[in-house]
Amino acid sequence: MNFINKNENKSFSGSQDDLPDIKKKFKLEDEKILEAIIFASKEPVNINDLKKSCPFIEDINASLKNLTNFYSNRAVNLVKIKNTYAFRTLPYYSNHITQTVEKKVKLSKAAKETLAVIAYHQPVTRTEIEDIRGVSLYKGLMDTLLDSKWVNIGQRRDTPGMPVTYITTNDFLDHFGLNTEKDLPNYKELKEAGF
Amino acid sequence: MNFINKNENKSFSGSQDDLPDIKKKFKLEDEKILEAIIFASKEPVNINDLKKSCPFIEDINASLKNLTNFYSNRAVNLVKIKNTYAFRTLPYYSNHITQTVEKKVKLSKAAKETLAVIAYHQPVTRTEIEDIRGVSLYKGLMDTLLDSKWVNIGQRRDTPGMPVTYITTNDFLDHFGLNTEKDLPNYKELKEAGF
Amino acid sequence: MLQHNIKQDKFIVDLKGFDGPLELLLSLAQKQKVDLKEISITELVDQYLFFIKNVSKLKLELAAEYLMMASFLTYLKSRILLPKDCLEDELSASEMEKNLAFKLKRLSEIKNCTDELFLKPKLGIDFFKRGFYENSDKQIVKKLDASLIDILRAFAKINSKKIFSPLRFIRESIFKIDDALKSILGFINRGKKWTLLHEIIPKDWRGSKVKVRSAIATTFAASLELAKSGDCLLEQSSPFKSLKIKSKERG
Repeated sequence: MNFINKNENKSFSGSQDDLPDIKKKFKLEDEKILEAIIFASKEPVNINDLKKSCPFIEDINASLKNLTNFYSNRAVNLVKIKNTYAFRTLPYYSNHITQTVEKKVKLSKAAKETLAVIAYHQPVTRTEIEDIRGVSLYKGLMDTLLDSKWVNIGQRRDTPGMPVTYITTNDFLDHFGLNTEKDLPNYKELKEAGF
Repeated sequence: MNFINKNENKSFSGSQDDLPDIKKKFKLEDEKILEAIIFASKEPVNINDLKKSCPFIEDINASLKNLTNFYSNRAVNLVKIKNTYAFRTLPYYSNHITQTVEKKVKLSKAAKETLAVIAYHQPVTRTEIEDIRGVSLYKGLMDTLLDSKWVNIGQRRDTPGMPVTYITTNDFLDHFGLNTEKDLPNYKELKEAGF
Repeated sequence: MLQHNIKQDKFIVDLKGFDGPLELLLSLAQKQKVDLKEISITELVDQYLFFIKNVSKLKLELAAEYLMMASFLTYLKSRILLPKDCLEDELSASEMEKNLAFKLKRLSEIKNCTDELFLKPKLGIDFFKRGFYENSDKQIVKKLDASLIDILRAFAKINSKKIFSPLRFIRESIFKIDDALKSILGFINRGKKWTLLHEIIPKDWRGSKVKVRSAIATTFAASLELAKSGDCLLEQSSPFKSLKIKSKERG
């Protein structure tokens, strides 16, 4: 999604004579513009898109941080998914929300495990997945995972045969409420154990 | 949409001995539950539905009023439409930005195939595409792909007639989450993946 | 998963419960010790082989993967039991043992992580995005929508189409019956000597095997047609000998 700044509102670029109070007020305005954009957007908004559409915001990271803090003790939080931002409800309140859940393809045990191998070991080749799971991947498994939009194709591995690698997507992180792959359960422990 | 109160949380119904502080805290929880429900709802939520799904909230109108106040100076407001509630972004903020809303148009089978041929065989001429697909390209197909910004015109082929070649763009790579065209799996790899 | 009946000292198993031999091995190891670091490999090998032996009694069509693992384990056990100085090649038994233990631990970790991952709150189930989006005052831009898998499928389809292309005759190397008739008649008009049939094939049809084959077949068919109508005579001294042709003796 793209945002075009219609009228680069001059009032946002304060002169040196501005009082701190007004500055502060303007900062709040920055935040609120970001709030409006992210709230209205259907997909998580990329920080680069935010920068492009709001060139008048001096420190976008600071503004986003303020916004995150503002919502931090609410039922709706501003969450960061890799380099994108979106509002999400807290799991704590899920008991009160019943939505007609979109029917997702139920993943098989093998598919779930393969997804986990990709998540923890990415970028990972087919052979490596098979080595870790100790079994050859059945036909169509990778097809299913790619179809789920949770897995994508990464860079080819720079080894003989240049094998294709697999990685997880932002959709995957968003689905499991993770900010980055590092937030995967036991991620650190696994890496430290050399797996 | 229906709301069903899954676990009627007893802790929300404070006893008479509660201190005012705790009361206030509970009120905030009430508010936040409403906040989550209204945020996640696909349509403005009827106040009767809110009452039904949150029977533990003593004074729902007061809670809604608090919530309205909380959002009153934000870019997102809680608005009452007849007897329903919904969050709306303020037009004042959306004026700064024009959101270009993308209406997604599904690619036709022919367009998908042509795009695939260009991605895998680039730079490729029209005749070569027709040869690979075994059918002639219908009028306007290349225009559609060029409009999508996923395909661009490459260098002319140094053969008689100097035909134009087609290549994929950085937008194409961005859209499909690829680093280079070379990361696309080849036919053998696709077969292994079960395509 | 693994079910066994100790009373009968016989395993009742369903191999379908296991995603491969490594998982079976892991399941056996987990029964042995809680801490995977302390498992005894030799004991594990025995258990695996015992298991496989009993399964094969019940199921003849045992997956090749399981048998391969069995032969590897048998080899590993023999290496462990042999005195060290008997062996001189690349990988020592202890290294192989360590490697197997590592793989088991790694698989067990990923299994735990898979369970934990899928226990996490999930979007659309435990937490939610905004229910609806406003579309007032927005420029609507049409954008083509396709996912990577669409493109991959399209490509795979084109390629498989090529493999299963319909049978088509390659017309240019087929000698037409009209041309054969013309060349035979041309020959007949020139002389009356017996001539081998394949000698009257035009020169430009002798280049490739495919062309020669087609030209002989068509010339033969045409000659039969002409013999039937009485325009020429055919002679074959005995079966499988070369066929000779001559114009009909007139008068």
